[in-house]
Amino acid sequence: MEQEIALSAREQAELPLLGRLHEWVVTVDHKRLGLMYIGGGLLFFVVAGLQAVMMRLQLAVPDNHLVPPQVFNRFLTMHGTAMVFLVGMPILTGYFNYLVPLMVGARDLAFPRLNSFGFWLWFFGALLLYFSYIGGDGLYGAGSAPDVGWFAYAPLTERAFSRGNSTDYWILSIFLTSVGSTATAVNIITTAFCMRCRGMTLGKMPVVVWLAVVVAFMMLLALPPLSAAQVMLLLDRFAGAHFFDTQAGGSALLWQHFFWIFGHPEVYILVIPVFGFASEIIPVFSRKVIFGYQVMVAASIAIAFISMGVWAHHMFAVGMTPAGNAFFATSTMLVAVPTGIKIFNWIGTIWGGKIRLRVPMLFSLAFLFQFMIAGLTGIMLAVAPFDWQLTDTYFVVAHFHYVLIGAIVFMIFAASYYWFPKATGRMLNERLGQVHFWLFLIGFHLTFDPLHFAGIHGMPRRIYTYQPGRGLEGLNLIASIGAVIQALAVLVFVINVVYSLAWGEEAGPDPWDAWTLEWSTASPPPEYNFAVEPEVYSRRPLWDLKHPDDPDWLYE
Amino acid sequence: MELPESTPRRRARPLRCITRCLVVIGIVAAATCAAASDWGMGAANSRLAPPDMFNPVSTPAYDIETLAWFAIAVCAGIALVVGALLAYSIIRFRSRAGDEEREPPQVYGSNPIEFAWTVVPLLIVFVLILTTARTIYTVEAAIAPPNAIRIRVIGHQWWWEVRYPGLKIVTANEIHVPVSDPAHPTPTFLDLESADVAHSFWVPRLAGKTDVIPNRRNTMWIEPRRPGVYLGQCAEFCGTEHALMLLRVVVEPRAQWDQWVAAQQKTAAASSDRGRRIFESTACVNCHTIKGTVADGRFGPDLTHFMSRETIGSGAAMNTHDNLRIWIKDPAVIKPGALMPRMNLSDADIDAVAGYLESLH
Amino acid sequence: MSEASDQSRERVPKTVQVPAPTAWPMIAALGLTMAFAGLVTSFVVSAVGAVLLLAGAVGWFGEVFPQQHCELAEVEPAAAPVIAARAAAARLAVGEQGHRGILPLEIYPYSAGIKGGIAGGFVMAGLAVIHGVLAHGSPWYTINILAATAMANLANASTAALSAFDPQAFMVALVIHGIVSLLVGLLYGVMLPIVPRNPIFFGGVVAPLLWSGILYASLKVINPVLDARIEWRWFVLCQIGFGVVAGLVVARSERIHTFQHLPFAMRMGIEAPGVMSKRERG
Amino acid sequence: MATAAVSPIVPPVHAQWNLPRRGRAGILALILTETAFFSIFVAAYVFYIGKSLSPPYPRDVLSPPIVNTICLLSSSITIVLAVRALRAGHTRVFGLWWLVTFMLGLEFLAGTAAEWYGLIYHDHLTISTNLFGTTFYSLVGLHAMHVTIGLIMILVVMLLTAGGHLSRRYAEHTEMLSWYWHFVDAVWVVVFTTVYVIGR
Repeated sequence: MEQEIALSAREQAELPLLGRLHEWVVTVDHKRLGLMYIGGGLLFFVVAGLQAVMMRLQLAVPDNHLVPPQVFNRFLTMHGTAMVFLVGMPILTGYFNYLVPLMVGARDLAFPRLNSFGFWLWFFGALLLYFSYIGGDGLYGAGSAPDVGWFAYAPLTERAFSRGNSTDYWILSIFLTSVGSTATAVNIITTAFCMRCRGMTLGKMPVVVWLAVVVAFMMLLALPPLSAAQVMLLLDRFAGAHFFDTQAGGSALLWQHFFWIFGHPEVYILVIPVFGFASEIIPVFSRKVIFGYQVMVAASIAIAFISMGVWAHHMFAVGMTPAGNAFFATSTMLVAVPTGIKIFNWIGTIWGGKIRLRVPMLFSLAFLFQFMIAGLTGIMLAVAPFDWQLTDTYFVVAHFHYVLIGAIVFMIFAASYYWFPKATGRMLNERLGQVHFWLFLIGFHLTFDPLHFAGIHGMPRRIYTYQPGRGLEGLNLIASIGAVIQALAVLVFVINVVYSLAWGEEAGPDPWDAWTLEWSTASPPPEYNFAVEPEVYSRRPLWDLKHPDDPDWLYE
Repeated sequence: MELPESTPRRRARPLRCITRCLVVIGIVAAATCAAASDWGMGAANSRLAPPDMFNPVSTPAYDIETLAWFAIAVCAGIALVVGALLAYSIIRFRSRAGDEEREPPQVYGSNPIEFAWTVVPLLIVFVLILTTARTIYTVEAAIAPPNAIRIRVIGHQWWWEVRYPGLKIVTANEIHVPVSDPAHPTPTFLDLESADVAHSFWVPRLAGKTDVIPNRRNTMWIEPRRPGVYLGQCAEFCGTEHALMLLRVVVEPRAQWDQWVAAQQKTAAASSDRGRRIFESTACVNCHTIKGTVADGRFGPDLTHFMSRETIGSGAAMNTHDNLRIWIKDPAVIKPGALMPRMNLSDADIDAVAGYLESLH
Repeated sequence: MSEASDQSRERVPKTVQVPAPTAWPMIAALGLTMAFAGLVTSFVVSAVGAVLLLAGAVGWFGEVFPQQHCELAEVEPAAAPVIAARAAAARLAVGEQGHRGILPLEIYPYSAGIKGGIAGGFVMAGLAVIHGVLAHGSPWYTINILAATAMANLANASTAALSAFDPQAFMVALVIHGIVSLLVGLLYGVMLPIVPRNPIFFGGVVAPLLWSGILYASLKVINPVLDARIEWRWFVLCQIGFGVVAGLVVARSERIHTFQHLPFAMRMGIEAPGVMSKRERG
Repeated sequence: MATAAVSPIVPPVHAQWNLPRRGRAGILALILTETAFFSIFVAAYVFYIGKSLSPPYPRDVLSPPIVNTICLLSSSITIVLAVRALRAGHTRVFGLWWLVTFMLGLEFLAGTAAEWYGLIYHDHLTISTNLFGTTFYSLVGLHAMHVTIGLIMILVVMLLTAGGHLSRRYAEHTEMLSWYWHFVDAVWVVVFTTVYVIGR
């Protein structure tokens, strides 16, 4: 690295609005890009969340005419696609962007410009997806947004059944965001392996960084199958190829295999990062070191490995051979073992601690309960014959929302309350946070607990209406009320963020009395992160500094 | 939309907000309910038991239910133990006054206990795997006895074509099968095919679901032990009207089923009234078949014995005169997005066609 | 405060190099998106996108070649020093000096659990086969019944069929018995030291009875064939046979130190820079 | 002897601290993800072998492109020689070997173009003819696209060399480019085996 121009950019605060905007657009700083990822993700979280609320309102009563079927199908597709690719992935990669260099004591990611490229590719791809609402030839007055479901099963996506460009928007925008995510993954791996500060061996990396590496590897291996399948589908639709064209001998199942080879690891790409957050937040608020660091990391790697070999458990009903079904049932149930280890180790961390019940910890504890339930309903779904009944019903919907909201969104909120002071220098308001937590908890359970039973009572997923007299009315009404309460809770969160940005309590560099490197620098951290490259001797460098008489490195 | 987001002014007070939401939801629900009609299906469904997988009447569904309860019991046991442990440790180790000065002991881990909580789940999972594998084979590898009933079910966008190859019967959306006496089992084996996109055949009280995939033939079997009408529907997203691709299985005593078979094998009454002429001279014949007439289309349901079915539009509406008229006039009123086009017939013609269809017993 | 960080405070520079901001990656991304979006809109969009992509790529290349484009950021006054909110840390009283809470200090080696599992497994299998011979005159009877846990085609088999040798059933039973024996043996190996008194009584009687009780409640689902034909006295006897033998083997093996207070890398025998502590021991 | 709470304990000094180079880790990660991408296309090709509903079939129209293969594989050797020369500081030798690499790659592309021309105009096989056409053109085309990208990058380096901008300190960068080129060659070995050996 050699300098060319010495240009100080300390006068940002005085810059006019346009100038400040320009600063953000041209930035290559990992912290700003991370915040842009998170902010963008939250924006789409609100949009896709409102689409979910609309769907719940439509399903509140049987035979409802609030949302026509065509519009409903677009909602369900856009909600699913956006929540995975425009909300989950960017928010979590945003956190990694922000945290990984700070936690390994580096000044930036390994490839800052590639990072900027990845972000903008994601951002423009995301815009392209929602542009479909106004861009295409509008049928039924609702644009031509994709309406084939987020896993877009062939041959519904072929030209013969999906005319116009709606499916093309889905392919192109998701392809672009995947390329962006791949760029981020390359960056994270390189940073973690090549930019660690002195003394930080692989065995001393914070759990978050370890899991970021695991997730990055999963992205490198799991996103290409989706991209490749999308290229094939694009060739089918534009060049007349026959990959998934059943009329020319193509296979509908091949798409399902390719999609789920991506799709199942994707779930873990979304959930492993929040394991990392939990492994950071729970120790700090229990005032104890993480229980069984090596086992935690090893279990995550095991989950990542096994998750690559379980994809066909989404396909138990497609008529696989008994041997195939038995194999995928087995591999799926094996995931429960490392997952169980993680939950037990978190309990081991809490055990004997002194738990401070601040908002991040509240969300983390709710996460523990909900993730356990989600894991157990997951085992039920892995029991292939049971899955023949449960798959494609609201039981599955409830199960994966327990993972996606009960675990991931709860932990994203926990992480937001935890790292907000680091990123902004101000604390989020504790009382609003409590209101947010309890509202969200109540709303979440009102929505998704009854939906398990709706599935058992024969309610398939992705239906825009249902007939009265089938025992579904009460369950759906409760679920819809819960959805509105969740929306309200998110509103409280947004208010909290806006309020705290302006009037929040000053945080100082280390408000939680925590132990990883990011808390040793100012809040918000300066552009260069650390004036002097730090040097560490244990997994908890700040513990060593705080307790010089009893440092960690004696024991690790 | 009247979403409640815009209301809170000062601070979000949970209780007031919740009540406001309830009011808004109530208004929306009431408004939409008033406009909605269920085409008589609500009353018809209420007479039947809901399609509940834990209320099985057929052999594979029984097998699945047994295993399901086992899985639920195991999971509930784990949930209780782990949940109690978690709750206990949260309460027991919460921070108390005076705790602020000292850090608790730092425990790094314990190999034996971590080992133990690896092995115990492994054992549980192993037992579950064994029972799962056995049930998979019991259900999936069953061999059809020679006296089994054979049915071909073909999924279409958004209805079911049903063919009895041995009996030369073609019908739609309502499958008739004989009840199976455990002493002399007469199971029904279904070959599942698709004419367009992927669907999934699911009647929860009879068996688990099996996907209906184009360019592929899947099989499944049922062995109903009790007569009755069992509700099902398409379970794989298949386009606009996926929600209204409903299905009924009518399980009858053997004698009654034999009568039904005999009636279905006849050709339609050869009436030559005005309705039939209109039917035969419009595009109807391109998609529908009525045996004994020029109509031999395959895109839509076979109408030869139209009046033997309880519902129209694949279970979207009861087969009543009023509903039938509305359907012929514009199917989209009942089933928006249905592939049957609006025929633009005059009211008199609609009456005549409805009358003709109602003569097809 | 450590010596190293004392030194570093003196080394605080006035400025730090950071990568210079640039819009080229953004322009390249916009170009790529537009190039794709042209497929669903108009050829013109693709053309503009391709031009932007090219411009972005060239501009980006200029940022890193021949040298990376950097700028200098002024170092702000140092942030507040790191201080602990809680000065003292409680310690566990047990263990050797400086030990900080990795329990227990002594365990049976894992190999003891494996050995116990194997020994117990043989005894249990022997008892079961004896039962088969005594009750039905065939050593294969109990083996086939165990295999019926996973094999659907044995569900309605007659006693004669169950008494005959079936290679597939034999393999299945072997796998089931082997895996369960090893896992339970391993569990004994780690759990028995935790049991307060008389590990043999716990491992040989309490645990098998507990296990039999659970099976009694769930056997109809786990193995209906066994459930229909079970003789509980023999069944419990087999379980206790396993428990006593496995427990004895485990309890007779020597306890070893866990060495968990040593660094992980040292325990693994890996040399890694920065891991080895210079702490003198003794 | 570590008696706690008495005296501050001096942490060990880190003797040396060597981490892998960024470029290497980055290019390896890129190769990993590209491998996953290609393996899906190969899987689709293998899945559809013998499933075409109509002619032409591979055994009738395909012949192994031996010359092409030799050219591409030998370009892997020449690029190694080039990088080695640059490491030693022989910029001219580097330029020569680099040019040879480029020409060999170009020959491969030309050969593929000729093969496709024959298939399209002589055998009337296009991407929409049957499943063989679909999978053949997409797999081989995907590889050819990667060759093209590699050639463009090689060309850029060649132009920089011609302009005299390249020196020893960029040996690392050219080596990274050579790793990518090796990867493209390795993929060709797999594609060749799948398409011309197994699939014929």
